[in-house]
Amino acid sequence: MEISRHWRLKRQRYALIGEVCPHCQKKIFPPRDICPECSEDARTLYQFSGRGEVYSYTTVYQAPSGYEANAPYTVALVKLVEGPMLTAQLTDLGDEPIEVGMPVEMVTRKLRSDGERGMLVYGYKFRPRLIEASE
Amino acid sequence: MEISRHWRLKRQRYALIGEVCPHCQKKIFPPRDICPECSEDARTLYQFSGRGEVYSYTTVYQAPSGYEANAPYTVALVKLVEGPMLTAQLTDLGDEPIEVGMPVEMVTRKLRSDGERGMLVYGYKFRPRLIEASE
Amino acid sequence: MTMAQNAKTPNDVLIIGVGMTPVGEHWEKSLRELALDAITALRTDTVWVRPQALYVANMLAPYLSGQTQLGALLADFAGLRGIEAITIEAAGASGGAAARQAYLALASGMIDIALVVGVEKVTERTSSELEAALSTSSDADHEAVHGITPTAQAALLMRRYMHEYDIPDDAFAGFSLNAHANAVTNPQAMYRRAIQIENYLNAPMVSEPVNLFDAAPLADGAAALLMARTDALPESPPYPLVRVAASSVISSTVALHDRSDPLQLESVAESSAQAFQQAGLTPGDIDFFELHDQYSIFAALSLEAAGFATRGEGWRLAQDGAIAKDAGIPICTFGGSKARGDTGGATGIYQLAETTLQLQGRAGKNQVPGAKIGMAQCLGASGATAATHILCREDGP
Amino acid sequence: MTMAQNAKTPNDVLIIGVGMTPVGEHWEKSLRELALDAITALRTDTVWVRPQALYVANMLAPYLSGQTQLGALLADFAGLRGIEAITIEAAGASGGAAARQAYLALASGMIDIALVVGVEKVTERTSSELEAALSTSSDADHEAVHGITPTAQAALLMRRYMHEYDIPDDAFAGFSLNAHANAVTNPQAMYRRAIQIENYLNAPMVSEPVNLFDAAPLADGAAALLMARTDALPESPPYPLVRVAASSVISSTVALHDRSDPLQLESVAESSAQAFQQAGLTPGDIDFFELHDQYSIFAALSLEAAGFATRGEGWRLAQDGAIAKDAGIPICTFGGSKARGDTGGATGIYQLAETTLQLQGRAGKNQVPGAKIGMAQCLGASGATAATHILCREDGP
Ligand SMILES: [Zn+2]
Ligand SMILES: [Zn+2]
Repeated sequence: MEISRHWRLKRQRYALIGEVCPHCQKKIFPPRDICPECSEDARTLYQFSGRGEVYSYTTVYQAPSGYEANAPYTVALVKLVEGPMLTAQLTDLGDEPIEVGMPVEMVTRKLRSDGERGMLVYGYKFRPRLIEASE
Repeated sequence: MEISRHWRLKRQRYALIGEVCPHCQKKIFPPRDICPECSEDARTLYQFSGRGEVYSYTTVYQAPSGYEANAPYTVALVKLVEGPMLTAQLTDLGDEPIEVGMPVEMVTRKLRSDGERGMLVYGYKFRPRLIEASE
Repeated sequence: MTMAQNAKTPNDVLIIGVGMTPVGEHWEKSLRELALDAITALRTDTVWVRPQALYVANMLAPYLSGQTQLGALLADFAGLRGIEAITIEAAGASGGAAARQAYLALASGMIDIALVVGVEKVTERTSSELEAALSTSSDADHEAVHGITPTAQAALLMRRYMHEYDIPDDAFAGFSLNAHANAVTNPQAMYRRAIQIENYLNAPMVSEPVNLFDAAPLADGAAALLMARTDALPESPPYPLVRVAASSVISSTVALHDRSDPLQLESVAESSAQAFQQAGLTPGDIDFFELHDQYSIFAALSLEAAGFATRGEGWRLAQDGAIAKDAGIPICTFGGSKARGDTGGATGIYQLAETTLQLQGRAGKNQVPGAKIGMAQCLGASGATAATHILCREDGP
Repeated sequence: MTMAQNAKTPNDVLIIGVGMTPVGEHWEKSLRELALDAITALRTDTVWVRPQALYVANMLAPYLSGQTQLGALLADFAGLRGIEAITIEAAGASGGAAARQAYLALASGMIDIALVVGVEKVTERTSSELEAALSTSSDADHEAVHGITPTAQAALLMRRYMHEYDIPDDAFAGFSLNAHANAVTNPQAMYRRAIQIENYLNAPMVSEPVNLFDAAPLADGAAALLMARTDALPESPPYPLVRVAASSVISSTVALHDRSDPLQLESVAESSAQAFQQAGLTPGDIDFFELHDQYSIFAALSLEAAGFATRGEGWRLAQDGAIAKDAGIPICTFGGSKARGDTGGATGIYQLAETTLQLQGRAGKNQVPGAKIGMAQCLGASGATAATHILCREDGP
């Protein structure tokens, strides 16, 4: 049971809200309070677009407790178009093979059921994205 | 799930088998491999009688996970007649008040159910003992 | 005042700044945010120099938060990516043990400036999960498996103490009254209200004979120290220099039942004796003593084992008022674990921060008059570990 | 040989004895018994002197065994009740970090003899519980919550590496072949059989592109070092003296995604550079390198970041045979984590024990000919921490 923990992280997990450093303009995700680039305070909220590409990916067969029911599942490092990278599962994959560089976009899904009382934790996953002409 | 752990401790937990130091004759429980008295090797098995007296006791109301179902329960430091002290629950208490110095004897009971799959862990508890004339 | 006037030897180890978060239920803060708050408070407290090493004191994060490697995590989060960073664990003595590691590193000459952060986040979980986490500091195979908790262990000791010395029922009340009285003026304290003897006598039992006021509330908190060697000080800090005159960590048995005399805290006795020897001092030289009053019984046993009272007489110092902040041997001058709140492995850092404030004359209404020499001591699980430090004001005796 | 002939300076820090248990599934042994076995092996290996301090390296006991305060627990169980004793945690780098603390304590002059024990007990639990325990070394809030495991993280790095450098599918095979070849004659090793390239190529995937032979098996084990300062040596040990010429711990980000270039292990680069500088050496001076090959990709990345290969070329040292024990830069000379077995937080102590045996000329069939200078390096969680030591034979160059 970690209700307050997941509640605290809700904004970033549901809406991909991070920060932008007012000093060096670096976009920051996951949010942290000190800019990793210039070490100044960075608490200005920033809404990420949710679009990015696969930096790398793999499949988890031997899952940790709490995740066994989903195994096997695909995890990835996703590089957001705004710059930062994050760790997330890939979902809605269909039959296409995944590739490094593949465009993806954020969706909200169940991450795990937490603890004995089965609290559900939701958050971001990423799915393949069609590249639009406008990009 | 800690099957091997509880299996390793079975002999001491079920039968109160400890050690006697071959160098200084100290009786040792729980068993350990180096005598705490003289720091020599001490691996000679020794069967404790299971009799002792209450050195101190109290009641646990706010139990750790895995023990909530038993709360409140009484725990004690029990000084065995052979010398060593151990930590155990008191059981079969009836209506008599517990007192420091009260004679007790070992019985085997369920200690806890372990983990999600509900493995049961058995071991020693102590109950009030009538003092026999021969003692 | 300049450094040169104060420095005793070129390689004295100093505490040059402190930072603390309020102790309490910080639902809105994560472990790393609490730690950062303490570091931020520290940075505004003193001249800030980027430390070469970070020593993190923590006991419960692996179990309660599923987080290890706090050294790297907190260094990075605090904008100190790339420094040396590790975690030190010795249960409730983690804070003192981490300060000891910083002290040794500075004394070696290999590290010039060290940051020590104690942090504990306990409100993530249910109370039964928390009890299970706390019980990891006892012997898992021979104590915790029997459903024993730290509170129950304190109760076992307290009942035996009352039995052996045949003392009155309110013998321990003075510890709680003193702690709560001192916490009233401590802005970081969890319980800032005084209690009366009636409150103590009518308090519900949590594990007989330990009542609600004999047990410290466990809560979230973080505290930080900046430590430096005299010869490596970049500039004079804004406050009087505080020197580490002694540093000692000593272990005993983890299981209570493995001690031939559970009412004698051997780790406290040996660690205190070692500290007095290092500093060339005796208990009579100590102006105040930040001891670990997680349970009242430990205050009494610590006073006895450390040499401030004879055996079986520790409780009298509380009843006689000798522990008040203007009396013979003030203890828990900011409220101690009982009223400031107990922060597990971070406790020792709160104690050292408070000791530093006293010696710098910055304790405000909590000031011990004329404090020049203070002692801080934290315990891991019923005294399985004792970490003792003696701090001296540099312009002192 | 006498001490005086060998000692370079009076306060050199030495490793004067080692002890190891076999790595494997020790169903019949508890955590404390494993640690005692390593200490007992150490006591029969060298002149035994009661240490003043015990530094325990451990990562998983709080989570997997419900046991904290290992310092006091193991000191007492080993017959050393009452000494200074703490636990050091930096995930997979715990062992190197604990040796570093012993080094600093000895260098400070406050401690004369230190015992360092690495111990890990992983076979108590199911494999999913073990994966969850291992994942505590990643960022709990931003990595572990997504179901990532250390194996998956290694796979993410390995796939990216293969993508960026466009290397053959068997590029990493040489690391596994070398480790298994070396383990054949190591009595402590878990897998004492050589493998062929066909075994590697046909191995099942555990997390593509990491196959079974790219991943080290996690197992139970304990290892111990006795360390002393030259001026505090009570008598000459029976073997050539081994001096700690450099000791460095450096952190980086815990989360892989927080690194601007995940294929550059910054902690390894900085820790290695610091170690070379302390010892006044360059990579060319190192006779062998006990790196942390928990996954093949880390062997390649470590060789690159430490300066033994240029970027993207680390795998070639394996393919060219340069890592064999009689070649240019021998690595994992006793089998490494891959074939000796990975013991989590104890890994760094196994590495330092093996390095010591090499420098004392006691490596038997695993001997690196003429080894005078060895480097040992362990990593916490994908390089969030790197702990590096350089050891020299005292009668060496
Ligand atoms: Zn910035
Ligand atoms: Zn004996």
